[in-house]
Amino acid sequence: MSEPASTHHAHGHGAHDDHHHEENFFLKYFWSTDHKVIGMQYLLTGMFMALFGGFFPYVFRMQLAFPGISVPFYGVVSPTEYNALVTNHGTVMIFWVAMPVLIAAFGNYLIPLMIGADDMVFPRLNRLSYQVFAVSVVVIIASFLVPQGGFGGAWTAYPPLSANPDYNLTPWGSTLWLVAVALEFIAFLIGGINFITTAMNSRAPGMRWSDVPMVVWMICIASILFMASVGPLMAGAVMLAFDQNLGTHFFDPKAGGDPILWQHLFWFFGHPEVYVVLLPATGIVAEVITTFSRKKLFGYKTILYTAIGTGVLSFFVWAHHQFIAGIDPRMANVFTVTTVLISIPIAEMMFLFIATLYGGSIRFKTPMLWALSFIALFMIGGVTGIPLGASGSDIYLHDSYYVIAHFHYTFFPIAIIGSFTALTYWFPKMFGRMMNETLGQVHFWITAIAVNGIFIPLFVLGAAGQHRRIYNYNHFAQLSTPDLQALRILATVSLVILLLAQFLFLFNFFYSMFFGEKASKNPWKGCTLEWTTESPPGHGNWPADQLPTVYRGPYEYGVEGRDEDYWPQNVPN
Amino acid sequence: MAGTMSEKRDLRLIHPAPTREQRQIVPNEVLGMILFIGAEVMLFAGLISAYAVVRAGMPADAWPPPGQPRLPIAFTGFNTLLLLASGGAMWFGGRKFAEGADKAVPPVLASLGLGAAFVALQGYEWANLLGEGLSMQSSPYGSFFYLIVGTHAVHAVAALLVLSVATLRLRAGELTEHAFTALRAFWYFVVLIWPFLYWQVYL
Amino acid sequence: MSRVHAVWAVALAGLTLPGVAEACAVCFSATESNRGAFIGTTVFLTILPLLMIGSVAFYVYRRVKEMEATEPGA
Amino acid sequence: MIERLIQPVSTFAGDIDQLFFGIHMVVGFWFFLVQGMFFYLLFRYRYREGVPTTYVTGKEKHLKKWINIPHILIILCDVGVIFFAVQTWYNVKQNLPEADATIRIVSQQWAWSFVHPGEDGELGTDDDIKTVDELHVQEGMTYHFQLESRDVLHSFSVPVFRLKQDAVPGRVITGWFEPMHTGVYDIQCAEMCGIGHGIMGARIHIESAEDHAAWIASKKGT
Repeated sequence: MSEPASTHHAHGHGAHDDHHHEENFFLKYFWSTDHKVIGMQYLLTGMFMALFGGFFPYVFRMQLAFPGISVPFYGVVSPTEYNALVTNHGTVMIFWVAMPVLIAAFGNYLIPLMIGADDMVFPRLNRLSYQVFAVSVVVIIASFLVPQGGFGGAWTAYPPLSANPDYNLTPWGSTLWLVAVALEFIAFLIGGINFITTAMNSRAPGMRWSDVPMVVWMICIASILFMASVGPLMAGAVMLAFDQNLGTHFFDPKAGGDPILWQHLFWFFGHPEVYVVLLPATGIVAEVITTFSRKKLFGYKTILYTAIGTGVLSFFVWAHHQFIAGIDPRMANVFTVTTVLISIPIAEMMFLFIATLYGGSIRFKTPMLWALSFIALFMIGGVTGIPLGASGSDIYLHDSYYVIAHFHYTFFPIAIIGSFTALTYWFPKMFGRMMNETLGQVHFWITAIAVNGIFIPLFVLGAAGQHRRIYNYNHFAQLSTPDLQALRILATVSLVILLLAQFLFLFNFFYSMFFGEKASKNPWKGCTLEWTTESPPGHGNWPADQLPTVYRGPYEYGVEGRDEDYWPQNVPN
Repeated sequence: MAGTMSEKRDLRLIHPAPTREQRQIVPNEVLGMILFIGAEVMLFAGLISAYAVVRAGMPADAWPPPGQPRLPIAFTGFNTLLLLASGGAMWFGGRKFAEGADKAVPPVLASLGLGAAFVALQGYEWANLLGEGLSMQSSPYGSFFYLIVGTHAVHAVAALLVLSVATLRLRAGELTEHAFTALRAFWYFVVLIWPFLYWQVYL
Repeated sequence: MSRVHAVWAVALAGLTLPGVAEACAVCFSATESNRGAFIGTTVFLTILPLLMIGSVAFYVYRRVKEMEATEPGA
Repeated sequence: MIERLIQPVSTFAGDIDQLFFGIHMVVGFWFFLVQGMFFYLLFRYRYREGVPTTYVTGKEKHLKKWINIPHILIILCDVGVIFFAVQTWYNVKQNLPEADATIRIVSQQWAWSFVHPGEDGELGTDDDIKTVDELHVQEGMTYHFQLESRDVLHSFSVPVFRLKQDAVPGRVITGWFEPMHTGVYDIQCAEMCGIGHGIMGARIHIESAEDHAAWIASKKGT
């Protein structure tokens, strides 16, 4: 991608006119450079991968609740398969669901619309980004179909296990896994460059830094974090691939390599990655909360500073994943300090979101319910991070189910609730129709209650000393008690309920896409620019002569002395 | 539309006469390239960190490993000068661009020639070292040498290919100023990261 | 981040420094130079992206100021 | 809280349990306070016909203090958490009390082998006792362990001790523990180590002085 030499300029509409003739189906949906189509491609691919990655936990949780049974729709789970399932559940959910949906799909769809541009600044690079991503999807799925099956060395892929086929017994699966992850990174690297450049250079006339909607800021900060942290992991991935296939010994201690080195490079990326997906989700929540409480965001700039502070601190915390990994124990003290401190900007951000509700007029529509549940549930994930970041208690909790419960209480709100918030909120804009409110609320309540049924038992199991990635706890006398087994069954039953509830959503999604009630331009009465164009927006987003001009900030709700309780950004007075 | 009650607050919320024209703060191509180079710098930082860690983990007498060939410091030093000269020529081409796109073509061609010579000489050095028994598999020393220098070579070759195409467009007058700046920036990156790698790997 | 944060960060770093300065009792095996390299590269990898982001942000900030100064309307 | 789920059996287990409890009290207080505020605001400012919203920017001093005061209090809580966490960490991982005996723990795919000092109490002599998946220690003695791995990463985890340490091939990692009560407990591998990771368990037998001596004697000459 060393040639970003697209001569496309944000408002160079003349160049676009020849595109308006009828395009055939293939060109329109598979070869399009329109940011809306690419965003939709990312969205649908991400949803497909969510089904793929969501099926895995069903299989392995059934195995944990009822060890050795033949799981319906799957069969008996062997230890090899179990390892491959947990490994790829993590990988797929983070890299092929959270990243494409939160950053790529909504980043692509929303950034140009929210800043009043007709497209991304590098539309062809944007298309390339999706194409690389699509290849990575094929590769990760293919990694299950090769001899010896998918990679089962945990999503962190610690060598020497991941580096040597003699140890992991999946020579093909581990290489394909690595290739897929690397391709995916390239796709998001290209996408991130596009997002930042677009947000900086294509803003509508009059749009100042402080008029940019929060979600655009958050996606850009996340992209910067991603680009700044991904390099060392790419270096590590190349070294790991060479170890696997070329007979080098970068991570093999027998020949002078260093296995801790991979952890070093991996977590340097791995921890900022958490904030890479967190920030867009908080941005989405900020948009929805303001709209449905009819309130200006409480402390726009402070929220921005907390996001930047989180981003900066995220480079200082990563070694807390290695407290007991055999690193210098003195380093743990420094990283405990930074890890516990990162709670401050995040807590402050949550306070500000809650403060936004003060004095509002809150409408409990589906998107708002999702956004509020994000805050309520993410806080559980946030506070349970403290005992893990504190080195002393991490000695016990490390690699236990407490960790699993903790990060699912952060990642479930981020990846799943964040995506549902965005989908339900922008659905009218994307498809020009409203979703069914009743179905949406039923789906919300089942999901929001079931998720606690899954992960609260896991906190208890973790505190009782149950470790991760073990396919059958009956091998451990202290863990095979009936009480603990009951908790495992509770978690599994909740999971099955949660997964079944998603079919409600899928039905609602596809039914409403074609048969829903027609949506107006601005069904939620929002202030930001995407609501000023047609639903769904046409090619070029706005008619060429009606590109918006911005007169004020994005959240002017309830300004005194106006007839309407909202004041769109593009209305002069 | 605005009420009379709080005219003051309303006025404060309206920006004073937004500028109609829209301007790029940093040209698109240049900004995109800066971001890309930032990610690339981190890639090399990761490689160098890995190298430093493994090297420090070795006993002092095992690095470079006994029985393995030594890297040709002087030869590569000369090569480094070639690459720096190439960077200088590219910079000169950038200055000439202001006088006209076709004026920039000769210095850019010179830069490409010097760059190609650098890659060729490095390839010759690799062939020699392989012949003497230093390979990726022979020791971590060899692995890191080929990994780091090879990663740089991939960047250099890719940059040379893209720049060759760009030179054709430059001669035809099709290359925009900003695209040219972005491409030159990438070449500067390839040139300037090399002395650092030379210092780390060879010295 | 506010000045309060910076003060706290320095104070806390001070609290933990004695622990850092002390010899490592439980890590007998890996060599001291290897541990030094881990700490060194940790600092390097952490500071480098922040420096790069900081300098690009500063460059952009200066460009914005420059453009505002030459803006015809302003 | 942990001690109700799983018995504390090492001298530092109680410290870690207390730290865990203390942190949960602090974060639990904030968690319920903030959730309470959250649900109160949701109820208080729900949509009601004809009630307009308040225009607030977040710069108002009397409102900002609701953010700033908790903010400072949280920093204070964090300092407390860090202090106790680092103290516990120091005792368990950085500090190394004088040992009464040293054992060697060797992990490999997918078994643990333990080398106990024999009657002479010294490791590396002829009367060393080697066992697989079975570790015998005496209560009230301070043990050093030397943790090694033959192939991939493993992690030596004894939940009742609240102790966990990764084993890294090519390194010998030293740590310590002092068992407090007799009994037989689980040892788990806590780091993904391949297909057999799920069955890589062992048992630790904590014995009284007499029982331990008897066990050593029974192993003599084997």
